[in-house]
Amino acid sequence: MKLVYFAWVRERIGKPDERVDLPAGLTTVADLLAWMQGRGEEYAHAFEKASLIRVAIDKRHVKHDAPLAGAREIAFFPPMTGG
Amino acid sequence: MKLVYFAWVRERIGKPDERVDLPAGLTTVADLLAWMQGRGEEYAHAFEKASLIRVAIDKRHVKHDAPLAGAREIAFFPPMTGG
Amino acid sequence: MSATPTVRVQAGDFDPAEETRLLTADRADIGAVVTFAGLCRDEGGTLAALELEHYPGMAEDEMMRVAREAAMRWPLQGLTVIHRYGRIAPGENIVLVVAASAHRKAAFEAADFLMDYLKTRAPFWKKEHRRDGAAGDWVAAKVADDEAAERWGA
Amino acid sequence: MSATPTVRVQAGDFDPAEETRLLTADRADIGAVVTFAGLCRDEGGTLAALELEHYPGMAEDEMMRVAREAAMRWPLQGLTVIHRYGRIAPGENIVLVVAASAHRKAAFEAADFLMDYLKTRAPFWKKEHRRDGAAGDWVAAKVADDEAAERWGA
Repeated sequence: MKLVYFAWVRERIGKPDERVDLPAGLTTVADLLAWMQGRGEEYAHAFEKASLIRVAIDKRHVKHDAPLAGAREIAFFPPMTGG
Repeated sequence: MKLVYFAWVRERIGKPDERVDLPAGLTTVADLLAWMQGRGEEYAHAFEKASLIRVAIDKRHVKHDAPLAGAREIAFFPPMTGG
Repeated sequence: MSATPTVRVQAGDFDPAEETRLLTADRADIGAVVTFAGLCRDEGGTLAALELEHYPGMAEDEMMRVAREAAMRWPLQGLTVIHRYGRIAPGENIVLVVAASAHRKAAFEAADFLMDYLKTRAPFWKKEHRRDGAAGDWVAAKVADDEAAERWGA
Repeated sequence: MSATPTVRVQAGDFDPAEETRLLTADRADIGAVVTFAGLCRDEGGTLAALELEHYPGMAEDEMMRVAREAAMRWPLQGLTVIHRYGRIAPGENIVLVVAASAHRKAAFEAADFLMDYLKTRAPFWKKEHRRDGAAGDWVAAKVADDEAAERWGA
């Protein structure tokens, strides 16, 4: 699975993207966010307020209860500030 | 008193402006509109629906109950369609 | 305190880009510029031109009154309002509003407000010249325009 | 049926006048053009520049989704949306919306709607670079922006 990070999520994790083998048993975005928090200090920092993190699957916004099935690229980022 | 006309009010009366001595006893714009209706066929036509006619005194919009006292130039015109 | 508005009534065309440049040049405190340009439509090919009649003096005064009202209601760094008169062909500009503000909503609302009020308060009248040569008519005012102006509760 | 929107994400500047000309040239069925330009403010002289990060691919897709939604809701003859990324200095352009319609209200509302939705849905993030050299911060999203988007009830 390709994971992509933007803005302060990227800065806290220290890389813009990575390839990761997700463990079996992760069903929803919320499951994935909880798993990410446990991947080390930098991830714990990036995902400390998981409810704030926005997620896109294959470049479309999804909610935290969305299923992960079929995803190829999952992006994590703060609320957007464009415009 | 200088009277000024615009758009179809001007076309119906047949002139853009005129100087008129107003008779004594006209107190409000409504009084003036009623008097204008009686000044001949073209005026009767221009002012046949007096409630539609907008009035400006000295280049400021006024309502039909506004007093005439002190006016130097009174304009009559249809609802505006600029913009 | 908002900037003093610029108001012009003119026969000739205007250039929205130049009017915008005049408001924004050499400053960095503007976050949003909304421009509204009103153009003459050909009404499905039936219209040869619009003839815009206006009340000289009162047109400028009324536009300035409305512009000052907008500048009091919203924090604006710049506000320009231009209205043309005379014969205007389809595709040509009729009216321009440029509103500049630190904030997006102020610029949008001020421009929207100005157009609503210009329609109902600025002394201009449009006559249609038809392409088929038949006698054109004066454009009728729309009740919707009065209602649109009323929503600002002035 | 509205026109197909034009959407661009680019590092370089844009020209609102040229984008407007592209929408309005050689046609006479447009009655109203509303443009919104969002500019970088210097925040009282404290800001050296904004750094705009974006999610390539998704930024374009999301802007096109929002633009198509606007084109479905309002009768538009043309709609252009451009968003820059990279380093942007105070006074420079960030974002442009041009909405052209036969009718004034459609052009205003479509442009306003687009900006509300771009702010909450387009994947861009602003980081401030301060003039005093201190570490700049990521701009925080405003609750007001979410509320502004929600008023369109999508």
